[in-house]
Amino acid sequence: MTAILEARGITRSFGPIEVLHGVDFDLVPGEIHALIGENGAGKSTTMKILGGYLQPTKGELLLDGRPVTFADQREAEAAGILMIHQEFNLALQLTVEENLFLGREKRRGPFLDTRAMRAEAREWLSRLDCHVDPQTRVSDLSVPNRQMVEIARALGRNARVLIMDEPTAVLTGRETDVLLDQIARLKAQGAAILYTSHKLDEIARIADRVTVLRDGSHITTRPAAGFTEHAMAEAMVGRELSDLFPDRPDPGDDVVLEVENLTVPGHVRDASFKLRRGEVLGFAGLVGAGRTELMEGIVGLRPATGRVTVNGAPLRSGSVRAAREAGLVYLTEDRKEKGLLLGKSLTENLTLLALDRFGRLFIDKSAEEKALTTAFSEFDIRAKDRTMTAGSLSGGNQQKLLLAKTMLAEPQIVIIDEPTRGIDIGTKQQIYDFIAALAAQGKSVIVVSSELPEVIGLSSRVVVMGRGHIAGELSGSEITEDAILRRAMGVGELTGASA
Amino acid sequence: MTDTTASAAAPRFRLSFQTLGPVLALIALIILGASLNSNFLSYGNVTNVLARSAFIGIIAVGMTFVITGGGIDLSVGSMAAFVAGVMIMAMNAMVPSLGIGVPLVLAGMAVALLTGLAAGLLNGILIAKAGIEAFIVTLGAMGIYRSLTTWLADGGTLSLDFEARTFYRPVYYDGLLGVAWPIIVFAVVAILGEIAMRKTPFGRHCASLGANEQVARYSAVKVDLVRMATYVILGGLVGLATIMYVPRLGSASGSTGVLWELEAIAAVIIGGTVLKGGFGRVWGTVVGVLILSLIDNILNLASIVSPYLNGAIQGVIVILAVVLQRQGKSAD
Amino acid sequence: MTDTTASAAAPRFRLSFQTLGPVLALIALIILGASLNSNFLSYGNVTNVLARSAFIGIIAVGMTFVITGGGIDLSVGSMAAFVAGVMIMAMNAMVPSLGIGVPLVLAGMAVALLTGLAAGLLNGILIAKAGIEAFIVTLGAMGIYRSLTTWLADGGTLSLDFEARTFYRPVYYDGLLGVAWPIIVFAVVAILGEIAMRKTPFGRHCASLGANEQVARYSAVKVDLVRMATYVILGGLVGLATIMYVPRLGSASGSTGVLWELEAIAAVIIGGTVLKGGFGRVWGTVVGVLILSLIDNILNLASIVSPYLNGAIQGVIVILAVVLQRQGKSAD
Amino acid sequence: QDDSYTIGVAIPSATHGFMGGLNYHAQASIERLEATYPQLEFVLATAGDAGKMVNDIEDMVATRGIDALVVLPFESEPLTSPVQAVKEQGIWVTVVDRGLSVPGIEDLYVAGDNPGFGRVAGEYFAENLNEGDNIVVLRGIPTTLDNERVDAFTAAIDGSGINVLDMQHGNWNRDDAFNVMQDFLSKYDDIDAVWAADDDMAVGVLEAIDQAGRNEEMWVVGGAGMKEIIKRIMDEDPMLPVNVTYPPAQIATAIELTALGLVSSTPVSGRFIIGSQMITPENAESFYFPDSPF
Ligand SMILES: Nc1ncnc2c1ncn2[C@@H]1O[C@H](COP(=O)(O)OP(=O)(O)OP(=O)(O)O)[C@@H](O)[C@H]1O
Ligand SMILES: Nc1ncnc2c1ncn2[C@@H]1O[C@H](COP(=O)(O)OP(=O)(O)OP(=O)(O)O)[C@@H](O)[C@H]1O
Ligand SMILES: [Mg+2]
Ligand SMILES: [Mg+2]
Repeated sequence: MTAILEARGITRSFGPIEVLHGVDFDLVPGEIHALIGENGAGKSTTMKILGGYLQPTKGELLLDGRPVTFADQREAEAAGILMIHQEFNLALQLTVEENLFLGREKRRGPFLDTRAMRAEAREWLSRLDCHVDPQTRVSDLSVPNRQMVEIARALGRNARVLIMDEPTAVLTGRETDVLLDQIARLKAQGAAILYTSHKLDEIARIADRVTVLRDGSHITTRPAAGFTEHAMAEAMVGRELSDLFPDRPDPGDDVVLEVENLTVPGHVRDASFKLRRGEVLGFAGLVGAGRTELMEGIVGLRPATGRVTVNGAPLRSGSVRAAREAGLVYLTEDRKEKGLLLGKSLTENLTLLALDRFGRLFIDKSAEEKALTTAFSEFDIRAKDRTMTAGSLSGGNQQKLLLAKTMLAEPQIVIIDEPTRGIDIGTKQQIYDFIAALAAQGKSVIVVSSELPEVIGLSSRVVVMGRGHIAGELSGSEITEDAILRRAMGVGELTGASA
Repeated sequence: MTDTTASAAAPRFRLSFQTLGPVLALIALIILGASLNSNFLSYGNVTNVLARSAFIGIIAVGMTFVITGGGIDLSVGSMAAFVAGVMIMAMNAMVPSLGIGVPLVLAGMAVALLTGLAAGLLNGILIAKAGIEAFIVTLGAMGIYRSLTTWLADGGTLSLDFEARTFYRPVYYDGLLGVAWPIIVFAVVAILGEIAMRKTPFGRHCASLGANEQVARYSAVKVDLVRMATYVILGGLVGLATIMYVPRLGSASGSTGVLWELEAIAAVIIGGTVLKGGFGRVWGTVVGVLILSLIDNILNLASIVSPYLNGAIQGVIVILAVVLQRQGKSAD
Repeated sequence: MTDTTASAAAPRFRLSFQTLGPVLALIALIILGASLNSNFLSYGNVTNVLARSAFIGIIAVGMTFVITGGGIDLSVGSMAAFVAGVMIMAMNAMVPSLGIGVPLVLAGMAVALLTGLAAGLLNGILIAKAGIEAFIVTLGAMGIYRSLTTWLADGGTLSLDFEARTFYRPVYYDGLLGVAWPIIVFAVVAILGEIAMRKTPFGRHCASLGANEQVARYSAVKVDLVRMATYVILGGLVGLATIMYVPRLGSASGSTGVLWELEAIAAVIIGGTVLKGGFGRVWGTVVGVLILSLIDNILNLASIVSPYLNGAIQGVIVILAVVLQRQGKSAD
Repeated sequence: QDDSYTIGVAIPSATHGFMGGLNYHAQASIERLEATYPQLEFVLATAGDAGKMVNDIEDMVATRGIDALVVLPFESEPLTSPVQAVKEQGIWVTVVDRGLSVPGIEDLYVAGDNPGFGRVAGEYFAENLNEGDNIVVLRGIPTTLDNERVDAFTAAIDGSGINVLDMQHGNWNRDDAFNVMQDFLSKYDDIDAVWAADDDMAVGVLEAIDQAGRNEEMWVVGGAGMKEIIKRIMDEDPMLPVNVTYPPAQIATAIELTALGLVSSTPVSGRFIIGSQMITPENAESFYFPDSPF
């Protein structure tokens, strides 16, 4: 079949730096074409060029065999090309329905046909099995729900070409399944789909063809059949990969963090748990279980009642600063709104949390620069230029910067919410090693993650949350996907531990 | 699962304390006024207060769109003075040819509207097309119109031809079924504004622009056009307000409309529109305008204090009106 | 998607056209001035212009922090009038006990500073702790201080005791090595401000607060405290500006400091600080203040046009100064 | 009750020295009259612009049921028809200082003499300067009233050969006048005299001259008789040879006459023009009121 959209020798530079070097690419109707590569390999950039958001510096695009240039995404959209961004593209102050129809409102005469739009919004969302009220403001939605809205928006527009940049990075298994079904449906309808994800099992599941990018260059394009996950991973990183998860260190006996009857109004009721020195404690649960809110309550980011004790001393509630001074820090799941100052430089972002370590009166800029250099190597942050803004890093590298920022505060206890969101497989391994090393040094880590293999592979104990309370705790060999899911859905107690 | 928690997040128009804040403040002021003076609720006083709110009110409705779209306009007060000046000079010049009568008044109104629209367009072009900070453009425009008006008036006052004025006067003082024209016009503008904000694509586009311009741009919203439109609409409404203003005082000078911009912006913010853009509420603006007018009126009703302190009382009430609103928010 | 916008925020200290915009405007004005009048560059005129700029300048430095932190303060002009009034009354009251001399002046200065700090603290508490919109709090405060000053002065002018004044006068008119005190103080404040903005954690925290309050909070920045601090610092600087202002004419009235707030904000924006917060540049503010003062000075020296049009020319130049800056940006 | 009356007083707010004095005299005379005549009640409203003044007057009529209105129009033109409307309701109208643009509306007119204010000053300049001498002028806020004063001044020095180097607006404000005068001093090497059409501006001007150290070179004539300035004239300050009156107390006269008209049957209608007088060191004492804020 002939390609709908084809890229020939696409090159793209930002300022003097070239990040894509002559990439060739094509999309065929009724086919899912996956694009994989490490963080910063140029996947998002390629997609944005195809979607009309960026213009190539060199090279050409062919639409139905004819050369085209898209001045902006509006022209691309007119040609039936739609894109779901890696970073959200929603106006937070507007409602779900307003966002879904922004720029293409339904009208009745000169007026909005609000009723029709709401009904249609509800329909799209329910197709994705996402039951948020269309009148909710997006700012009030959780990150996964925001992503579902983003997806619903693209699905509702009947695209010939649908480009999806890591749509599942913030989704849990169940939602991912729903999404993949929808993608299969679109494919059956003859749409051409470009898909990227760092979750290689998804790629293996749905892709027909796979293209690998490395460092801005096209490495290979192959049929997915017979391309194993392991082979994909190695093609991406260009080296052998060993076992993903490191050994679990043995926790000590002394309790460093004790949470008693913590209640976060509206989200969490009476949560109690303990964390030991040198322990990696996993937190699992379905979306909306309240894990994020519990953690935010613990470190003082949300009003909460109950007791939090760090190393035997009660923690002053409501003060992030006090928590940090006690050695307790939290790494947010929402890096765009709560994690990084996207318009500011890398250094400013890196040192913001631990600024007092760089001089009380004056900031020691050379020490900051050194810290950046260290962070670059320690967390493998790939920035083409030290002076770029955080917002122009690739998504995965932003996550690494956020991790580096958090670790710069030299915490004793780290709570990491979704540690590997959007991180490539090679780096994931580095982060897992890093977490294990922290624990081995006698620090304690709480990993909140919606990726069950991650929780299972890292933690020596797992707390399962469901509907705002702690639904159970598993340790050692009890930790299995099945046991976690049963507890999370509230059926665990009935059947007992299924170890 | 998620739907239960999600629905707890306030849907936009729930009757929350926050929404009611300015309304409560307004009611409190009305009760205060009525208890201070028995004439407060008389037909005459109510008509006076509403009619004089009309100028700022009409402008503030336009300002709501500008602010919702993430902009600001400091030039409206002096623009009103300038439009009034131009209108008066044009009418005076047309008296010989058109004579005194409806054509003259209509011609004057057309001049005012067109001047307002043109001034708004100029602001809009400089802000949306040339990309200059709205604060600076409109601050500059404020100085420019103010001083052009003084110059047109040769340092004094521009006055409408006496007979023309007598003919035009009923546009402010008369009305329909006992409701004065300015009140009718204000009400119509407010209702149309509320509809435009809530029920038309334009209103949504304004809000999206103020919430996140990039997102709006990527959603095929014609960002520059919408932004420009907010300023043009505001300019047109300044023209309309002037059409109501000129028959009242029949003149314009360099001191006409001083501080109207601040009053209009204050009314918008008191009404619950977000200063940084992204969310606007026209009916709130109307409440804000009424609050501001009532404060003046009440201070006149009861000479409780030294007139020097009126400004202080005004300031305190404005802050209190908004405190009511915020407390609702934190209790949310 | 942010990547594209993010790249528009140019790395901070590159010598871009954008950075140079206001400086170019300033240089253009200086050349214009020098070519219009030979006395323009004389020691006397330069001293006059710089010394006069000092009040607004000192205040504008504080305003830079407030705006960088995402706030705004409309009350500074009337706060200055109020502080001056309180200072004068306090000094007059202390003359009998302290006599004329250094202690009296020092006591007066302390009163001014403390009053300024207290006023700033009040704004800060209402904004940061009570969470009321800064625009409304400071608009209210503007009315309150303005009218308290008029009331203190009984509608007239508060004048400093004649002898006290004679003693205090050199603080404005004399100086060190031929540089007038207000210029020295302004320079010191500007340098300290620039250092605080660029080299201290506080400056960073302000910028992070203005850029994204949420991120700042998650990064253990004491958001409320920093926000409050910006207003307190501004209040203190208003006090300091008043200390320089009072010895000049020895009086204060309800019309002291009218529109200073607008001038200070304009200077900040002209200087390249972002009105919505997140990025501030103290040296830019200094350039902005000088541009505004020079425009006045040149208009007085040149007498090219009808004085009625001065405001219009001012407006045009302010817009042009910023256009220079923006063009650099779009060429980026 | 037939024998109790309410008098509304609408004046501009105290935005500069002269208006401050006017506000002071208005309040003082109201206090005095309320003490003397228990049957009188007063409503005082100050306005920052013409529109607000019209609002105030409307409120007085609609809610306070005033029997008489004393008004110092913020501007003549815009106030004319609102005041006319008040008159048409049978309310006594006293107009102060700035006449309405249609004659014959008011029952009583009490005013200073704006052209006289400029003319008296101009005549002094014409007499005391030589042909070819240079002066600069600081004008007030651009208004009709300022135009009247300046036109009369210009007419009075016409033909005397005096050179008017420059005129700028000092807006009846000390700070503005200080800045403008500083710049005049930079611009002109030879200035023989300054007319600052208001004493607030004169204060700023004197300070600027003092700073430039050019005290010997020129003298200054202000106006409206501010107490500090009068004091210096009494002390025969060579820089301040004379002053021209424009009494803020005219408002007190107007209020008192209006009150008198209501409580007694004394006929008080008509026109009272309080001429502008020259204050010289000889007569200064009689214009000196140390207790007034102005
Ligand atoms: N606006 C920009 N300015 C400068 N550099 C940019 C910009 N956008 C992207 N880059 C750089 O281009 C390179 C490719 O980025 P891109 O976002 O395409 O990576 P990616 O493959 O999507 O990575 P990830 O898996 O982390 O999302 C990165 O090095 C990134 O820093
Ligand atoms: N700012 C907010 N205001 C109101 N409700 C919110 C807000 N943020 C999240 N919620 C709601 O709280 C619930 C829990 O949020 P969230 O989904 O983040 O929990 P979680 O257990 O951390 O899940 P996950 O980590 O998988 O996202 C969601 O239903 C969400 O709609
Ligand atoms: Mg990417
Ligand atoms: Mg979460």
